[in-house]
Amino acid sequence: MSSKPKLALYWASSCGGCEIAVLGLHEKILDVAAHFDIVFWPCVMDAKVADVEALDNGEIDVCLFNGAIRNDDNAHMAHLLRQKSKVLVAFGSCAFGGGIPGLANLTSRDQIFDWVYYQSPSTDNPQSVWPKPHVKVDEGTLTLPTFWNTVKTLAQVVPVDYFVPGCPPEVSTIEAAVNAIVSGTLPPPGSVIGPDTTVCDECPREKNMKKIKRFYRPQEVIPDPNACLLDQGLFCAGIATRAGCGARCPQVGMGCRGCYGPIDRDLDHGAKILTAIASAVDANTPEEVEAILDTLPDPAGTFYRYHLPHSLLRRKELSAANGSNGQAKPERAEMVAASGGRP
Amino acid sequence: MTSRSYLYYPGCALQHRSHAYEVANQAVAAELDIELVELDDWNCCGATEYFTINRLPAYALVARNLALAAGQDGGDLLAPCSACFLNLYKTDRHMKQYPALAAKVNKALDAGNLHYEPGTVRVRHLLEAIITDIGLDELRARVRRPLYGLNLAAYYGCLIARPYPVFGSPEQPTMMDRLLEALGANVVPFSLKTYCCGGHMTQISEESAFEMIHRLIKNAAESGADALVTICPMCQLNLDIYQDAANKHYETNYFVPAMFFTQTIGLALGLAPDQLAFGQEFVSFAALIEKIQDAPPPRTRPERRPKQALPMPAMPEEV
Amino acid sequence: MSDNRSFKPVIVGFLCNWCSYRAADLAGTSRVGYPATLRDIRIMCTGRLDPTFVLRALQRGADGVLIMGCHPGQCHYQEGNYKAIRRVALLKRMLKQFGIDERRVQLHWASAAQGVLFTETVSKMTQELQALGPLDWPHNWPNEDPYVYTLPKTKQEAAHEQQT
Amino acid sequence: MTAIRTPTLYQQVVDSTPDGHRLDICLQCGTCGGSCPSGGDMQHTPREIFALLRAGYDDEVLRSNTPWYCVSCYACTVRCPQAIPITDLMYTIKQQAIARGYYDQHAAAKFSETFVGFVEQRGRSFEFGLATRFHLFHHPLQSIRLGMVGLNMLRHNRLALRPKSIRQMEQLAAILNKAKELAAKEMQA
Amino acid sequence: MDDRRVGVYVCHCGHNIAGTVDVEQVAEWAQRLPYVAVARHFQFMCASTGQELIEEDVRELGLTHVVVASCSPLMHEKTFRNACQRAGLNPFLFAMANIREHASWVHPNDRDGATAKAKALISAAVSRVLRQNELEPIRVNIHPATLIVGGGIAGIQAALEIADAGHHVYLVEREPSIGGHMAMFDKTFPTLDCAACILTPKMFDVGTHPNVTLLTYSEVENVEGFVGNFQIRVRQKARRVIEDLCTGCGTCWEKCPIKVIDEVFEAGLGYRKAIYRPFPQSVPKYPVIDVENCTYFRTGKCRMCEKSCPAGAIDFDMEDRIIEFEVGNIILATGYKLFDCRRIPQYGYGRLPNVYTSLEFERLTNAAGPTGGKVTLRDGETEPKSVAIIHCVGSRDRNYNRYCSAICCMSSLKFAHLVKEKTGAEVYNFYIDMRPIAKEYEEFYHRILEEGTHFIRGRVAEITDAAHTAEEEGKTIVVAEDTLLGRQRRIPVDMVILAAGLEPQADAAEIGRMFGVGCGTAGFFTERHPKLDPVATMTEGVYIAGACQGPKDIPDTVAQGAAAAARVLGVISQREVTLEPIRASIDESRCSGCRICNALCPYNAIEYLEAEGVSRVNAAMCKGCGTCVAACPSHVITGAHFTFEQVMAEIDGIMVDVYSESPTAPLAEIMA
Repeated sequence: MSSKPKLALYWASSCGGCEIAVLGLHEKILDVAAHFDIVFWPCVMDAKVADVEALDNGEIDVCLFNGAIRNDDNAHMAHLLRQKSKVLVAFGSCAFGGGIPGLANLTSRDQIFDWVYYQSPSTDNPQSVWPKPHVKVDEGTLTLPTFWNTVKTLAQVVPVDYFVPGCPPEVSTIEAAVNAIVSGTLPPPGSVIGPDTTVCDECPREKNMKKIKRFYRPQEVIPDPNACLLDQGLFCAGIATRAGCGARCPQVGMGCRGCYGPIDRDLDHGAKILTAIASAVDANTPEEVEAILDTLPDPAGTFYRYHLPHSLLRRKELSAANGSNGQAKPERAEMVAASGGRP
Repeated sequence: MTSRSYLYYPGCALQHRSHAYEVANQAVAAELDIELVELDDWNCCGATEYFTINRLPAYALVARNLALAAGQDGGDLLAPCSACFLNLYKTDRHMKQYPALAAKVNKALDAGNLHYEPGTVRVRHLLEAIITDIGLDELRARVRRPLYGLNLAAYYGCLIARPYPVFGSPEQPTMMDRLLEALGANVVPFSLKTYCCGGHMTQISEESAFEMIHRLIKNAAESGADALVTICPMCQLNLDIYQDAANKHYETNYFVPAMFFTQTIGLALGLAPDQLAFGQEFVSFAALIEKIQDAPPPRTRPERRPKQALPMPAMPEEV
Repeated sequence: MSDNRSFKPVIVGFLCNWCSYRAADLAGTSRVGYPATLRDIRIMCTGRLDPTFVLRALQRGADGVLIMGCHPGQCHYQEGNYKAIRRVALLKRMLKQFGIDERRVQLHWASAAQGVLFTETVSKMTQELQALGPLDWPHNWPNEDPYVYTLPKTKQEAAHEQQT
Repeated sequence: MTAIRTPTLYQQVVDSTPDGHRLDICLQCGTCGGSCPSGGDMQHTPREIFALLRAGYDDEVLRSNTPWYCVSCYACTVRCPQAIPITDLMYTIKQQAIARGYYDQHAAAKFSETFVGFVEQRGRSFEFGLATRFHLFHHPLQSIRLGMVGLNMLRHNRLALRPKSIRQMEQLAAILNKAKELAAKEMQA
Repeated sequence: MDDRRVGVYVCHCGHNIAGTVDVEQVAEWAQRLPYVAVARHFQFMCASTGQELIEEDVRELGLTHVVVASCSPLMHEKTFRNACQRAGLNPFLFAMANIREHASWVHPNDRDGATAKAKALISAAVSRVLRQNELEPIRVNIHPATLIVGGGIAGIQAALEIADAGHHVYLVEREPSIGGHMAMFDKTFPTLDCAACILTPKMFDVGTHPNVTLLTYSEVENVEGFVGNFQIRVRQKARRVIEDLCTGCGTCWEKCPIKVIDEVFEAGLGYRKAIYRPFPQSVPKYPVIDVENCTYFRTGKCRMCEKSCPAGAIDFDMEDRIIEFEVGNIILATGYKLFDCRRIPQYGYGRLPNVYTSLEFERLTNAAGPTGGKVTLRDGETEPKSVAIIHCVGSRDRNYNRYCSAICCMSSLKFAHLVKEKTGAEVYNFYIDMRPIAKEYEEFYHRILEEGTHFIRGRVAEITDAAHTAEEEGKTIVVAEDTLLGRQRRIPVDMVILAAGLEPQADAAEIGRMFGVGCGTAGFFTERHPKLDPVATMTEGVYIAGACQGPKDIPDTVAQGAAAAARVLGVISQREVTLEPIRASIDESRCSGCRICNALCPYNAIEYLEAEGVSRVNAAMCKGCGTCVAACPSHVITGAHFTFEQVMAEIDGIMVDVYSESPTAPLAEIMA
């Protein structure tokens, strides 16, 4: 048997870009291949879950896990790979913070199903099909993984050793992570791989005093190529977002989307973006403030674009109790049960 | 100038008692390319009387008009009578200020299948609309017969100046002063501009009423006014119809006609006296028309203050 | 909306040191009572209010958060309360998207002399929260995982099983 | 031992006037009394009425001619240094006087009532009817002199002998009836 | 190994707390909180026995942190911090839970609620204190010079006190001469000293004092720095008269052909020339050229002053001078502005000629004034036979100013006396309430009563020229309700004096911003504490004195001037100043230079270091409000004593019973 350390990569609820990003290492991927024994990488090579299940506990040295936890299958793989891996890495924004799939936490499963299976203009569903975890057919029972009401991050399901941020992680970030693993110079467990400064630190744009009189959407203005985008009223999450990407988006005139997530002491990425952005609003009366804020639609979606499940509140209020008469909320068990069929 | 159109609430007084006001309003409006569209099936505003008897029905009475106006596509609703103006304005404002009241008023309106959302209708006085929307410059340009030589006292009365300061100062407004100046008249300083005309006191205590009426005509006459210009049918009524009685009561002999401001405008715009319903007044306007001169009176040098006189404080121009 | 008087909401308060904390003190020294629903935290200025604090309080189960400072124009640090106006305005917009009724996070002013206004504010907010009912945010994420994971057998276990 | 206290007149007046509670902060400075154009003829100045009201001299307040001499010119209201809605309070006191039967003593109340009667019947006021009915009933002597004024008005085409009515009289009546019903309920509560 | 040990002390405050809060139960409960080594309840924690209890426990049980649950920290935080310090514990390792003002006193009928709240507040304090750090007070050196803004009596008094004590003073005055409002007055109540007689010696002293740099016709343009070290920039407007040459002889203004209404010193009632000295006793004695009205500056011709000046002191080309200096302390004594009586049209000021303001009357009756002290009507010659004096003009009125202007009762009494004395006229004082509240004031009131002045209790409704009766013809009629009679009264008089209220200077808010001083609702500068710290402000090193802090008369103004000076002298004598260490600081190594914080600081304490691309907080300028801390998106600004971790821990602590069934679980989690 090979004495090389064993590496696994897995793709849960995500777009798969992270896996492509690993390939972005180009020729260095050969070093990876040379250094590791890749035991499991469903996207690239054939492997069965049963093979993983058959491994000893902790037999995989490093597992790079990307994607959020959206359903039972994601959760199952998270647990399985946790059990089999010495080091479990939440790889990319989805595993780290919930990512774009995490924005679904601003709705509920039923709303999503309703839109996808009934309401969306491109849907043609004459039989009113609605996904169910178990369907009896003549041949037996078909099962589907249960779709959760709430998207979770990897760390909310299993203990995670390291976090590699990015959507996807930059090649340099992946290199840094791989090098650390290879050289055995990993930071203390629980760390995020990356510098503990924000994107502004890497951004070459000239920053000034921030006094925002209105916000602009990217399509509304041609930004000054040298000045800070936020100074120009263009939303940029770079102020509160971990560096490491080389300020790629701001460099090409697009405000940072926040994919590298919060820095170390930050418990809530969106709240930090919010407080900084609100501070820069140049108005002192509620009316003026509201008028300026009107030009910044969808604050929750904007501030938590990649890290909603990782935030303090994690999701939208689930029951109708809030704002109504304080009736008891449905028990969690009921909600799980309700996932089976259309209400 | 483009023509304008307003919803118009004449009020009961203009139907008979102060019909001259109505005639003049319509004549001047036509001359100024303004259309005054009478609010269909309006009812009385209750004057100052209904609020005395029962507050809620009084609001409901007024609110019916507002609801009708809202239904008849009214953004602005013009009232030429100060009492009507105030009742309409106050009801709208109170309904907005006190949602509980609005709810009750709407409950009442509901019985007549009506509803009024406070703030929908903008209640305005005819004078304010003419000055703001037409503007003094435009008006000046349209004057065909400047009122040179005529000394006028601008009399605002109370309800237009108070309690809502839509006319600037509640004590010393100048809006109409500047209007009359624009018509070529000389506006005399008149201390009792916003003093009460006595309202319904003629019906309740003649003594009190005559005292108030007498103060006004005395002060106007002593200020050198040839006529008082009013914007409220009640003021005109008291000053005109009861002038004789007040004179008798105080054994005086004042003769100060009280014109409606639209009659004054009409005169300057070159309309004929009968187009402005002259002749309905008790204290005749006839002498006034005679007094109008063809050229502005020569400017008199302000009296030289004695050398030892102390300077007066500068008064800021009121906007 | 039904009032639920028996429900005692928990309000986390952030009071500025110079005005509203003193107003709360004044309410005390002048013995003006109010419901024991507010648990207050003193900060030097409402400008210190990090929105994360509000989220933390909600996350920890608060039914509402009350932020109080000096009246606009009277901030002891000149303009800290203006910053609070901006941040709370944006925070409320965001919380709305989270489905949180805007009455649950309120920003008010009270000068050091307005002890009564302070108590009225707390009482009014308490009533509003009673009408709204509990928020109980922690219920939104049960700690246990909905998926019940059973450990698969390892190779050794499988081998062992086979042997026996 | 608790006795159910009926609200004092002060409380009722203040409660049923928009912003009426400002009366609590009256300084008794007399600006209202000084500003009143008919103040000289009042039995009590407005300031005194408020002081009496506060002190519980309800009978004296309701008996006074003061509110009935209010011409509602709002001079007091805009000048009041405490921004008390004095004119509106006067309206409320008048209503209370009527409601409590201090009614016939004031011609002004009758005048208002006559006026309102016409409005309620026809939706518009009607001067000729008002003047004749009011004066014949209440001021038979004065009406002779005023009759001259009336004749003069007729001559100047300023008096109509026949009243006008609005078209949708039933609608107005329904609204007013409902409002009265609500107002009565308010009074009870 | 974590050896943090917290001591919790629950105070009974006699019955004040224990009567409502179950203190025994609370202490017992607190004992079970993590890290709590001891929890006690005690009768009076602030008593010396209570304090000794803490000290003993710190020494014997090795406490590392202390929590006292008692009254408001504004009451006794310092007491317990000192107790900690005596026991050898850094005072900032102490926290307080306010269970009296915020619990027992406000929930007297809810024992359970008050007790639960006390627990929550104590848990919050324990949770927070565990995160607190040792802090050292900040010490700064004091520059011995002082800036005084405003050369009225308050500024003059303060300047002399400090200068006499041997320290340098910069006295900045906007007008060409110092003296302020007091220089305009005739007599001063209640002693009726001549204002000029008591003021001019002081003005002279200030003008010649070796320790005073007098900067008249000057305004402060910029202030930077912090207590002990302020950098000041002053713009001295060009007098266009060379001070070194001018002898103040007066030939220039005698020859000047342009007469201008003097709106400042003569209150609009007299005239001055285009080159002028405000009044004969002006300090300094030099005139200034009023460029707006000077013929030379308007047309390029005239030069009469230049031609006539025997000293050749006129310099038309003189330019504004910028003067920069450093001071350690600042006193604002910017005074007041008179209420503009034209805002009350029913009082007729500006419309009716014989209605005067109080300041106009001061000039009218002043021997150096436009009539040489003769009290006349506006025609300048007729002596009034009857005068009405109206109190509370623009004061005690929600339409204008709600506050009482404090001086009007007394100055109105003074006017009554002066009118009587000079003209023998009938005097009517219209008042709402008489407030002669200081020493000898009531006696003065009695004196005026004895002189036969009529007092009418009633606020004046209107002042009019519309006569009703023959008696009123040609008079100015004052209409009021005589509230003691319940009658409307119309008093026809020849002259009316409006005792106008005092208002903040028009630019008070702007000045306040420049010096870091807030303004209250009325617009006057806000003191640090209305009772216990009346001349200090929220900005260390900046003091206020006189009417800029609120309406006050001359005795109070002088007292405040001296008080402010004493405070400044106290600071100077300490040579260095200790500041509360509640300050923000930036970890520059992690600052990303986003500059979000830069525009937020009201004290400009944050500077951006261009080269390093990071921001830095100047600790001495920082007041510790925490606005930047809350804004910093990369968590690199720490607000000492109110750090992110401390406040978050406080929140977790305060929610201890809500978040978990077990009270210790979440604490253990956050404190790990």
